[in-house]
Amino acid sequence: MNDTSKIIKTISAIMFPFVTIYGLYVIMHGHLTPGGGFQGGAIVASGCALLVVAFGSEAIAKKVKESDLSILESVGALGFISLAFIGIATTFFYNVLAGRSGSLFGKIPPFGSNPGYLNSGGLLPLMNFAVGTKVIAGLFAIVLILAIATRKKGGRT
Amino acid sequence: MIYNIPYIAVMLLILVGLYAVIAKRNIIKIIMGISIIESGVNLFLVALGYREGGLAPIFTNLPEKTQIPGQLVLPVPQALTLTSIVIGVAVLALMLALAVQIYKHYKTLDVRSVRRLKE
Amino acid sequence: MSFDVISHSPALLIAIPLFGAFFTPVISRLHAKVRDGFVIVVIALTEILAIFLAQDIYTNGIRKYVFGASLPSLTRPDTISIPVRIIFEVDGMSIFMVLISLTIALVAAIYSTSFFKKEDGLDRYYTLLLLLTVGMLGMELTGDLFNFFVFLEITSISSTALIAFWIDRGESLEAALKYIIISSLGALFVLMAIGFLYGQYDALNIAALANSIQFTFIDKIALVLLLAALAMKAGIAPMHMWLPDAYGEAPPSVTIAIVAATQASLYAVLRICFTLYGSVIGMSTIGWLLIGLGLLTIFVGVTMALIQKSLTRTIAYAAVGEIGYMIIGVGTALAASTETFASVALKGGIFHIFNDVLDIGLLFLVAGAVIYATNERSLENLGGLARRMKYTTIFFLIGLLAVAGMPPMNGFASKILIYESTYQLNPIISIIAILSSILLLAIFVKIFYSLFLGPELPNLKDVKEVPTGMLIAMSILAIVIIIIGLFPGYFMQNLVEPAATALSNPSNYINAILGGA
Amino acid sequence: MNPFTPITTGSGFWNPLIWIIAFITALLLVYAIRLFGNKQYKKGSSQTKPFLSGNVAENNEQLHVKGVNVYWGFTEAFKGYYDKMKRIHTGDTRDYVLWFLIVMIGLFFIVLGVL
Repeated sequence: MNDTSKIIKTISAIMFPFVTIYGLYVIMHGHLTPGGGFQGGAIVASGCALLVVAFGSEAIAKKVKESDLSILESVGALGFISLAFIGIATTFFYNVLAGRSGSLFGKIPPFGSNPGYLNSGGLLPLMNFAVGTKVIAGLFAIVLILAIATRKKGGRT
Repeated sequence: MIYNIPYIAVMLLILVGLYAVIAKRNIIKIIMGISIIESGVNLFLVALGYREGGLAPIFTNLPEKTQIPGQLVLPVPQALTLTSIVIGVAVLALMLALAVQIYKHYKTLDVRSVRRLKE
Repeated sequence: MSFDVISHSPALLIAIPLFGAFFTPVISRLHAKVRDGFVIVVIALTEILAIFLAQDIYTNGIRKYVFGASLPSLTRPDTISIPVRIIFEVDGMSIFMVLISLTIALVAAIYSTSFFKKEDGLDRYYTLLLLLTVGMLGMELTGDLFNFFVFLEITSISSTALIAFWIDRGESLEAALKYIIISSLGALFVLMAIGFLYGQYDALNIAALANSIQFTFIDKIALVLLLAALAMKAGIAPMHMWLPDAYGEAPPSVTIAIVAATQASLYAVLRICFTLYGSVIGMSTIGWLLIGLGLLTIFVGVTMALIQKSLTRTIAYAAVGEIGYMIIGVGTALAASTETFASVALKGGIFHIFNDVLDIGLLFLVAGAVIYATNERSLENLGGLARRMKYTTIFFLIGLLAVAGMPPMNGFASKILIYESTYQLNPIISIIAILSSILLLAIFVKIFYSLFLGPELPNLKDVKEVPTGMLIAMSILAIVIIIIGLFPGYFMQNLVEPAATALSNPSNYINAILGGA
Repeated sequence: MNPFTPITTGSGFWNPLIWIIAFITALLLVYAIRLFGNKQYKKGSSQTKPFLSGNVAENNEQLHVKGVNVYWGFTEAFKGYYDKMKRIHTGDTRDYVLWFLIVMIGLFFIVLGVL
């Protein structure tokens, strides 16, 4: 079934949380630094791909159902569109939260070089999270499905 | 001259990719060719966005005494490239999934055999 | 703050189907019937919105919508001289194409509800169908070149997945792979052309580009890249070969949606020739080029349709031929830009887009009904179906007469405009076009004879008429065909003429964005 | 607005209603001519049987000309053209790409050379 060595499995299991945390960091700082929902999501999904390689697609497919991933993907996309709909009273995609100090992500950052304020950007960080959810679920589903589809009978992944 | 090197690389990448698409028989290699063309186009967009002495508009890490916004570049080509990469990932995944399924039905990845539809 | 639906409707036209697309997997957990109804309601709602927007545009002129700005019509902030945000710009031509796409999407959704009974994975099917609709609408509504590229790719990705819907047929997968390879290649060249234009003029907005275009060497390269890639996506010979594969192997409900998507690519060709490069002199060469390609397309499509053995592939080749008629109409308008018959040719070409989608769509739906009832698509094994499927036979007859351009169907109304205007440019063009039309009639008479007439075949004894949902979908198209055929002048004045005027006056399009906030 | 507006084509016009009236008139005319037809024609007699070179028609299914063979003569007459077209339509993905590139290069020559 699955003949990767114990070393690979252990190292992958240790690495996975770090990869995930780094990906989430990239998603979270999307409005301040290069990166964002897609890039961070791709990092997290590559961590998931690491697990698929180390433990075999069958073992992963037992834990994670592909239909759940597609629901998660839909939730991400719906979140993104709903966030865009919030500003419809002004225009579609209008950033209602930005520039309102006191509201969530509402801080107006000072113009010029600054250390970066996570609490700014209005709807953008939320949209980054929605996109990140969609990308994690989507890319993980792609990796998982391709791994299952290309599996030889009786061989490893 | 030195600023033209990226564009020469773009030309070369696109030609290599087109060669792979036209001359190779394996479907996977054709898909790789399209990926190479896509990298060429992305490199073209990024090279377009280069301005000498320009800085990326990331406020958290600017050097002291930067003129704002005079020294910063408008990151539109970079945004275009990112969007194009995202689309490229989706297209690549779709093509590879189709290749897997085609192998199941035709028992081959040779593009000369995958032509039941002709005339 | 009052909420004005019409002023927001360009965005809502995209947002509602997109929301519906991602809500479909969630709602299909309830029941399959609920999901089907939901999809139809979403598309119908969008269509109603589009009709209201159309009325507004015909009375008040071009509508623009700036995403994320503090006002929908704020195209330029005070300090910046070029439009930087994504802008949707809707004029007569755009809304004309939007109405076509939405009508076809609605028919496809109604048809799908009863066409698929045994298959699973239908919640994804409906998601992709709605995404395909979003892609088409985006291509037609957007006023931004890069945004156009994004919607082009959305259209090709979703239609690829839909072509491969019958995943247990190797041919479907093959057609889908060919389609995605050729269309992603074309889209990459479109992106390259966008890069050229952006590098020259620092703008992505079509109006801003059209305002400052100089027609330098690089602009010519960009024009060639855009024209070649979009003509390929529109299925112009000799780059038509993906089209019969894709049309022939996709489920017929998908095929009609892809027919509409092909017309969206054709719309992009028009937009580039008339608006983006509209102020450039010397476009008559492009016009003659289009006429040549169009004649080749007509000839290849119609003659190749004659020797096909599969029902869907024959109709697909006929669709290739029909595309040629629009191209020669548009090419004549470009080649004879100052003559009086140029506007007649343009009107004929634009009118034929609508008629072609309806006619070819109806024929594909009938082909789908035959496949549904007999599970057979080869012309060799079919015959005598008129005894069992009388409504389907009538619909096929209507579609046949319309697609061959027989009076009094709608196809004749647009084809006569093309014939008469091309005759004034060069008689040979219209002679080839008329002869090909006659050959097209011969082909469909052949299909009609072999499919519906003749004795009952032993393997088709237990064929039944198709379910009501499919009949409703076909009858919608048939009724629209007959109404347009009987009152062509009415549709001409109210739908086609605003579209033709919008195309032939690029300065209106430019001024709407650049002339004041 | 009058829904019966004809389309003007520059050198003429097209009004389907006039066409329908003409069509119905022609139908009536044909029917009138038909009434003057041969009175000796009888239904059910051997006059109405299909004539097949003196053979007796037995198996209806085999007599049906299949759709593939309807225009056999036409395709046979243009055999040279159709053989060439069949050779061009290879169904090979790479040839599709090649045609795309050929058209693009041709457009390059025309547009850069002429304009």
